[in-house]
Amino acid sequence: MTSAIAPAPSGATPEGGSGRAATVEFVHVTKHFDSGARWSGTPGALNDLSLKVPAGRICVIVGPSGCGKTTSLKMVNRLIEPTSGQVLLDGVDIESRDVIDLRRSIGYVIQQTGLFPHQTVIENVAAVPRLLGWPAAKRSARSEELLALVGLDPAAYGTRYPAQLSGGERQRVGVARALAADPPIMLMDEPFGAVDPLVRERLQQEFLRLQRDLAKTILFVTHDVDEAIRLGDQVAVLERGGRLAQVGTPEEVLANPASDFVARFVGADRGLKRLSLVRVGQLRLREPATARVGEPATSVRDKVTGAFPYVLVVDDDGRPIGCADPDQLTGDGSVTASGLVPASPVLTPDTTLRDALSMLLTAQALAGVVVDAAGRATGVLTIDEIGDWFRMEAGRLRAGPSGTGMPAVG
Amino acid sequence: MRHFRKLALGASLLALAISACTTGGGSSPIKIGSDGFYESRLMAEIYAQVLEANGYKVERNLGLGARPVTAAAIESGQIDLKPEYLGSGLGYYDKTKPTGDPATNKKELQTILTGKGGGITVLGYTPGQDTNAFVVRPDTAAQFNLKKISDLTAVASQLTWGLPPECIANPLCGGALKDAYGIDIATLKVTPLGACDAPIAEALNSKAVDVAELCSTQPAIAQFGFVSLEDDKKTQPAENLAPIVRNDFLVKVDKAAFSKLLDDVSAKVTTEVLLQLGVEVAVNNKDVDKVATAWLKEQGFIK
Amino acid sequence: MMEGLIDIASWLLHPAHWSGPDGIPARAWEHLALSSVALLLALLVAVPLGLLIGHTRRGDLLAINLANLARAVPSYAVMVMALPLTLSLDPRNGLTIYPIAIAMVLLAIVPILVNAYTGVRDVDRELVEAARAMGCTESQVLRQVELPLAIPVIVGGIRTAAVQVVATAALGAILGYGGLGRHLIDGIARREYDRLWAGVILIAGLAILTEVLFADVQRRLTSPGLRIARTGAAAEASEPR
Amino acid sequence: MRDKPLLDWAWVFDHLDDIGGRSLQHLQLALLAVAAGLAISMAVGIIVARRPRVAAVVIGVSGILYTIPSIAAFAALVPITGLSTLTALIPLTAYTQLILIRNIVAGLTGVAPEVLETADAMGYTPRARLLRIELPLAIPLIVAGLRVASVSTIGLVTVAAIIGDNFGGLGVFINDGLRNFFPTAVYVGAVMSVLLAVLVDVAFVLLERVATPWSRLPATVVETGGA
Repeated sequence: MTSAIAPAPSGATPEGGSGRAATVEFVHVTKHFDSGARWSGTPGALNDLSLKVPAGRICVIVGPSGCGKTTSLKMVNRLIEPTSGQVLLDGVDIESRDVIDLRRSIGYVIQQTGLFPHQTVIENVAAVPRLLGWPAAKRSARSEELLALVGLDPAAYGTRYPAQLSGGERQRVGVARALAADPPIMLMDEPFGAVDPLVRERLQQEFLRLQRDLAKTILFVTHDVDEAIRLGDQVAVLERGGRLAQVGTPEEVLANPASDFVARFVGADRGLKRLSLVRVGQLRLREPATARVGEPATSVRDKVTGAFPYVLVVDDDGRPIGCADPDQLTGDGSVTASGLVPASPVLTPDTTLRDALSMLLTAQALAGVVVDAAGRATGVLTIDEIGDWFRMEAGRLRAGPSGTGMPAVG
Repeated sequence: MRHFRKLALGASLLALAISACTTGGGSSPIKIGSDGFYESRLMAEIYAQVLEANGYKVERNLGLGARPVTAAAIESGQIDLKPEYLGSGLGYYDKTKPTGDPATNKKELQTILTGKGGGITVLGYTPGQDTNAFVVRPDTAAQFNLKKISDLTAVASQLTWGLPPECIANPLCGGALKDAYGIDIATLKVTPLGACDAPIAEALNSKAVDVAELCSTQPAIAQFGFVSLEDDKKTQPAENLAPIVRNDFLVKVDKAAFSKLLDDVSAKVTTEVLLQLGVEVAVNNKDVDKVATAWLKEQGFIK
Repeated sequence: MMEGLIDIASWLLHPAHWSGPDGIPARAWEHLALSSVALLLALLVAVPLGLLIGHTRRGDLLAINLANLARAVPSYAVMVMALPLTLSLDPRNGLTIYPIAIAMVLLAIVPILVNAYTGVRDVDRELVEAARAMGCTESQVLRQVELPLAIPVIVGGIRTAAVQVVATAALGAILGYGGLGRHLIDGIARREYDRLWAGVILIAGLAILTEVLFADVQRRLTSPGLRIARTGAAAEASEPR
Repeated sequence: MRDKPLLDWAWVFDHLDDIGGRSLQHLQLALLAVAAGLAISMAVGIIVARRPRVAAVVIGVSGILYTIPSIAAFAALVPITGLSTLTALIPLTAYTQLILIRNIVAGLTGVAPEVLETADAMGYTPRARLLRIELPLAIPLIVAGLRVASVSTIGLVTVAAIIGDNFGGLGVFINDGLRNFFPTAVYVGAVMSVLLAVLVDVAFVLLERVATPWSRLPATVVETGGA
């Protein structure tokens, strides 16, 4: 996949600053739509928003309906002009930029995709390059490359019309179109809001994978807290009336909600949500007592420690077969493959703690086996360790912000 | 303008519309119709007002397009009376019959109408008449020295003609020009325009056409100073006006008194009167009913 | 009834009625010439105006309501009102051509204008905003997004206008223009009902032909992407993998 | 016409009674035709709405009616239906069919399938579903059709003057004005036609507002995507 992304063509981002990513900064931005009404009464209004998004990071703007999150997004590409305040890209006020050039250097993806129904998939993806006057050959090469990047076969999908695509496919094309001119900034307004949960999760994973390679500055609007904490490097919570309630890393927002509103908004299950931010691989895992079939039972029994009072039986390649209760390893016999408790649940380093916990509870097990990509057992995760992590995190957060380089402005 | 409201009201009742075809009833009103152009309306209005002044109930159904509609209307009994031009009325039924003598025309028309719609009677005709006339502008008349229709024969192809669409098929128009004057309109530059209407007069005046068929009483002739060419071969029939009435209406009234009433009025309508009243309507834009009332009062027929 | 139909058919089939300046081909040609010129002039005025109003939404309420109310002005009255002016400008064409042409242009402007406006207005705002967001200039938004998406509606308006003009151009015969209306008006004047009805049938036939032709144009000009979207013939697409 | 004033106000004031009477007659004839047209097209529209092929044929036929020149239609009916309101009504009603049927069918078929499904699921009978769900939701399109149909009909009534003063409404002014080259009458006829059209149009707009209270909610959607 990585090899599929060509470097940004030099003409693509004429004034895009860094060329690959740019900082986005809101400085005291206020917007009201109806001068007659009080600002707080109008849905979509913004009240003195200050927010800085570092280059190459994903900032998720989250909040209830009418809190102004879409408004803030549309101010970046000047679909909406602020009543007061400034929006800076790489420190430059966007008011000073030509609006057309500005927009051509910002990708835009919306829930309804905004795909042009009268144009084929290829034509849709090539829309901005065409506006930028790229030659036809370069346009179609870029379109095909992008379709492949978002997981659509250009040969099969290129000549279709949007009406011939599924919801998920349309979203992929929408993302490909926004990426076409390799813009340093992407604005995404609930891009995965209209697809079913399974597709959404897959799209989210692919989105994160893409972002690892592309490192765009992304402003992402959603009303889904889970999506926000899953995708955001930074989460900005807006409350009704367009006021910034809190900004910080997902951990900070979940662990220390700045107000009752934020606490309510992120939900009573915010503890569980925090678990979803951490992956099994990030914890120091316990080494289990392992044994191969045929090993003498006595030597195995001695390896067992208190925290995981079982023996993990693995095959010759180190892949788990099952667990054995050391007490049942009788006398001087050897370890056999029969009579083992299945080695469930099996976790990977990528599994989130939340999923791991859920799997443990479902399996009614106190521990799960963690395997690497080849399926070899690398350790075990116990419920106790999850609790330990929580205690440790609480102490760390009390000591101060996590220092991810994202000052909470505002 | 009473009849408007009455009929407007009637228009809102579909049922009434369907029953409009029935006739009869002891004190049933007389239904008077007319063609679309002002002179026919004017005469219909004159007869209507005289009848009203003498106790008859009148229902007006004026402005019925052209003769094909009015002829069908009186034959089917949808109207009882209409003013008719003796020559054209006769020509409508038999193109060969009309002559220059009004009495002959009346007799022939009566013969035909006796067999139409259960019998229709032609009452006494006016001394005045309104014939079709071929008319040119003064400058054209001077240029080609035109005084009578036969003067046109030699220069016919140099002129643009404004003629009614039916002219070519009408023996009194295309037929007369061809047979009596040797002018074959099929070979000429012709702009088809309704005769006697204002647009044809305006077209003549603005030089869109050079020769036009107008009506001899049309005020535009005097208004624009047109030259009416003499029908030197006497092709145009006598076009005196007479009311024609359905017999099934006449049997319900005192026929002699009814006839005398209208005959007395008709006797006063000279060509002068037609011209003078025409100016009132078509030039001074007075309403037909008011012009009729004023004239009837002046003549002492109504108070 | 039957006799009448036979009369009309024999009138239509009579060879003499198919030649000369009063023949059906010549009259049909005049009819089409007038209709095409009027439609073309109406297009030149109404399409740009409708697109502009639809795109900017400026004065749309006024313009569209005015256009709709113009339907209440009879074409015949338009001719009559235009006549004094046109006669004084040009005695010849001012009588037979300009009044009917003006009436037909006005007749055609209304549906074209209303549909051009409606077509553009009804383009999904999301799409227009998406186009703006990717840096389309206003004229690019109009030309590349609004116009192609509005094409079916715009051509629908042109189609209605064309049919109305062809059916109504018969009025020209009242003020001496040719066209198939000649047969109709002459038929009434001469009490030749076969000629009258032949005229009616020819005009109606021409109008239906116009309808069919423009329906085809409409289909051809509509992007296949829109046709698929509209007919719902989209293949039941499955999520990839 | 040149030597006459464009508008002879004295004549206008002299004929206010007449203008009022003819306008009323004009309006009545137009509304009668539209009402008859609505009754017919409603019946036809409801029958064909769920049968797309039949609907296509019916709309095609009503389109053919539309192509018959109006003068001919009025003139041709005189021998059959006489000098009656019916003669004026038949062509006027026929001309409303194309637009009305098209809009009624579009309105009825345009109701969202999930709404219909919900109604069915709640136990609506087909008749109740039609009367309480489909027709109310089709009102905006039906009224849109009625607006165009009535304004066009108001324009067409003038042509009915060919069958006599009693049927042409304001068309009689236009005809007289043409015959006598009296521009005032033509302008009065045309202007009053437009005024009647405005009146009817506004009436329909108000009617639609009253009939569809749900569509009057203030539009508050500022953001997209539910934010």
